[in-house]
Amino acid sequence: MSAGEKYVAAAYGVVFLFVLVWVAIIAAKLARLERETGELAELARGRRHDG
Amino acid sequence: MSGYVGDVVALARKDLLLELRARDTLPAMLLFVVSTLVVFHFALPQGAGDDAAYGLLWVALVFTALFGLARAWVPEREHAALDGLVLATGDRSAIWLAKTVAALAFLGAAEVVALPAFAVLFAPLDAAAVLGVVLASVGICVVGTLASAMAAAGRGREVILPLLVLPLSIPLVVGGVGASVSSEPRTYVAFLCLYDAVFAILSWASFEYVVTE
Amino acid sequence: MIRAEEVEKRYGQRRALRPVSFALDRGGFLVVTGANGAGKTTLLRLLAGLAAPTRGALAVDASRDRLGYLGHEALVYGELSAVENLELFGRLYRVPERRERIGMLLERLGLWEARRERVSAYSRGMRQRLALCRVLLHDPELLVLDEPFTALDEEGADRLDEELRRLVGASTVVLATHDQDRVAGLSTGHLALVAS
Amino acid sequence: MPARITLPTLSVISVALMAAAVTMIFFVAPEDADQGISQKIFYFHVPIALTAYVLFGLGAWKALRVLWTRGERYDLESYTAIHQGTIFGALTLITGAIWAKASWGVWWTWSSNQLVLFLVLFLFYCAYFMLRFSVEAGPRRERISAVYALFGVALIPVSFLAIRLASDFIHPTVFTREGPQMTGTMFGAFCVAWAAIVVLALVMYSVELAGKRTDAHLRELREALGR
Repeated sequence: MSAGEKYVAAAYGVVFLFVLVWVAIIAAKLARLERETGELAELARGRRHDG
Repeated sequence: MSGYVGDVVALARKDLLLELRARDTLPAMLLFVVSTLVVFHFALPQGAGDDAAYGLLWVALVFTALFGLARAWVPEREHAALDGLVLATGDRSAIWLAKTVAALAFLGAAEVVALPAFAVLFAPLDAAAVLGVVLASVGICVVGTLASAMAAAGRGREVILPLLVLPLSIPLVVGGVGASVSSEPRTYVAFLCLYDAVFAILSWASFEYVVTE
Repeated sequence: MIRAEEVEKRYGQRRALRPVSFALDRGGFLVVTGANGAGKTTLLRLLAGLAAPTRGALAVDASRDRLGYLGHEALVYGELSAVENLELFGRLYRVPERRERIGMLLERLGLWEARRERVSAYSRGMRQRLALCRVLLHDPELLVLDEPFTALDEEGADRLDEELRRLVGASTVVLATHDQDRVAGLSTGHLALVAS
Repeated sequence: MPARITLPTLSVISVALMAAAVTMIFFVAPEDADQGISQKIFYFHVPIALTAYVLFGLGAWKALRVLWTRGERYDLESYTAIHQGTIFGALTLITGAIWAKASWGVWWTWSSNQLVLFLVLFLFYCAYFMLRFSVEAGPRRERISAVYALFGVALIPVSFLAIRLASDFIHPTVFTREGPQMTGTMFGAFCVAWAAIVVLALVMYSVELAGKRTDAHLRELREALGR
């Protein structure tokens, strides 16, 4: 690869990396949301059995 | 004198009276700007030239303004006087306008000392440079009082204010330095007028939202 | 005068006031009670227009310049004297014959002697009395008073009592307190808030 | 966001456009005669910058609606848009720095007005987050954030003008990046790339907004269920 090609690859790589990091953050958030909704569902289920 | 203008005058006079009583802003600003100029003498390498000195003058002015603006809403914080003003004024923008006038008066007083001191210690200032200082001072007080009110609403107000004001003051520094060093200062003066007009209208219209819910 | 339907206030996730409904006629005297944190202050700030409800409908039939609000703080300047504070607020409220009215109020609330002293030198009780002067200054038709008796000594409380009696019938009053006995003879309504 | 186009559709469009953009940039558009291969950075750098403006503008528009309607949901939308805008702003700075290195051999140059403007905006919008996190959640925060976002859109043209003026006395322009001397296919690649980035930004905006809304709903549910 020539120097110019390396820079082009770097530029596009950075964009790709940013999007990837963003996806990772969203994935972490989704995992948290899933856990929390799970807890709530558990709670609601418990309620139904009590009432 | 009645109505809106009367409110502004009464509120601004109150700020000046408070400063006259407590003297906790203006003397500090004066000392700060002079100390800064002295520090700059040692920060400038020999032969750096007048242009570098003009640049440093603007740094000194911006930080002095920040210094004063950080204290702008302190009297209102004690005993929650700002709530009292919000309840009492018909048009809340009068509160902002009065505070801007007061802040400008303090900054102006500091500059009355700073500019001659600069001219004596560093380099001469021409009319265009002084006009640039005046216009930029208006601009920084206009955005600064609003930003200071914003910062006062949150935690860590002292830390936040410079972060809010410095990016907003970059165009003012450009205009001011341009007016001081350029051989064609007219463009820069016009630009400063534009800045003042745009942000004065914006701040005037939006202040109410900053202090109410 | 006031109509509140399911008025609720939240700050982000924090609920400051549970949904509350009530109505108050002109000339009424509503006493608001509740434990600490039940939202008395929040409700009164809503009524004064210093905050807006998150949910529900709140209609207050009094223009802002005819509303007097007494908060926890005095809402005055510490480095001004009593007279200077009242002059400033009187001007903002466009009070006619300001000087006379300020003099009368200072006299009635026992601050005449100290009128030229800075508020920062006042005791808490004196500050509270000055705050009352500020509230009464523009002859409001709706008074919103948050714990007006706290910080007042016996004499101050008696004077406040006097002022309240003067107001009954003429103005509408909403008063938050944890000491209902003090205002037993005055109130026409009672609202008990429940902590969330 | 138009209600008829759902998020999955939008995502598919985004992927397709991105693939088309990359294909056009690297296989269809010819290499620039002067700058050679490094000119290819332009096809992403400039659309990302333009998209950042769009996002800041969107944030300000939503901010205006916060002030008009007191809508909590507009606050969330304004915040998300500005968050995205800041991410794209950071990307503009990084890709710009790489381009500067590739074509001029330095990582940063004050003579590139666009880069300097983005540095100013980046600082300004970072302060937005500092401000936002320092104020307690509630209508006061919504309004203060909204006013600050509105200051942002005023600052963009004013700063742009200021930086143009500053380049006259601070640095005489040494480097020039010639405007679009683009052939047909180059221009086509640029347009497709821009479309791809805008749609990508919209997808990211929607996903993030959906996440934030779900978060809020969840907390409400939890409170309703009594913890």
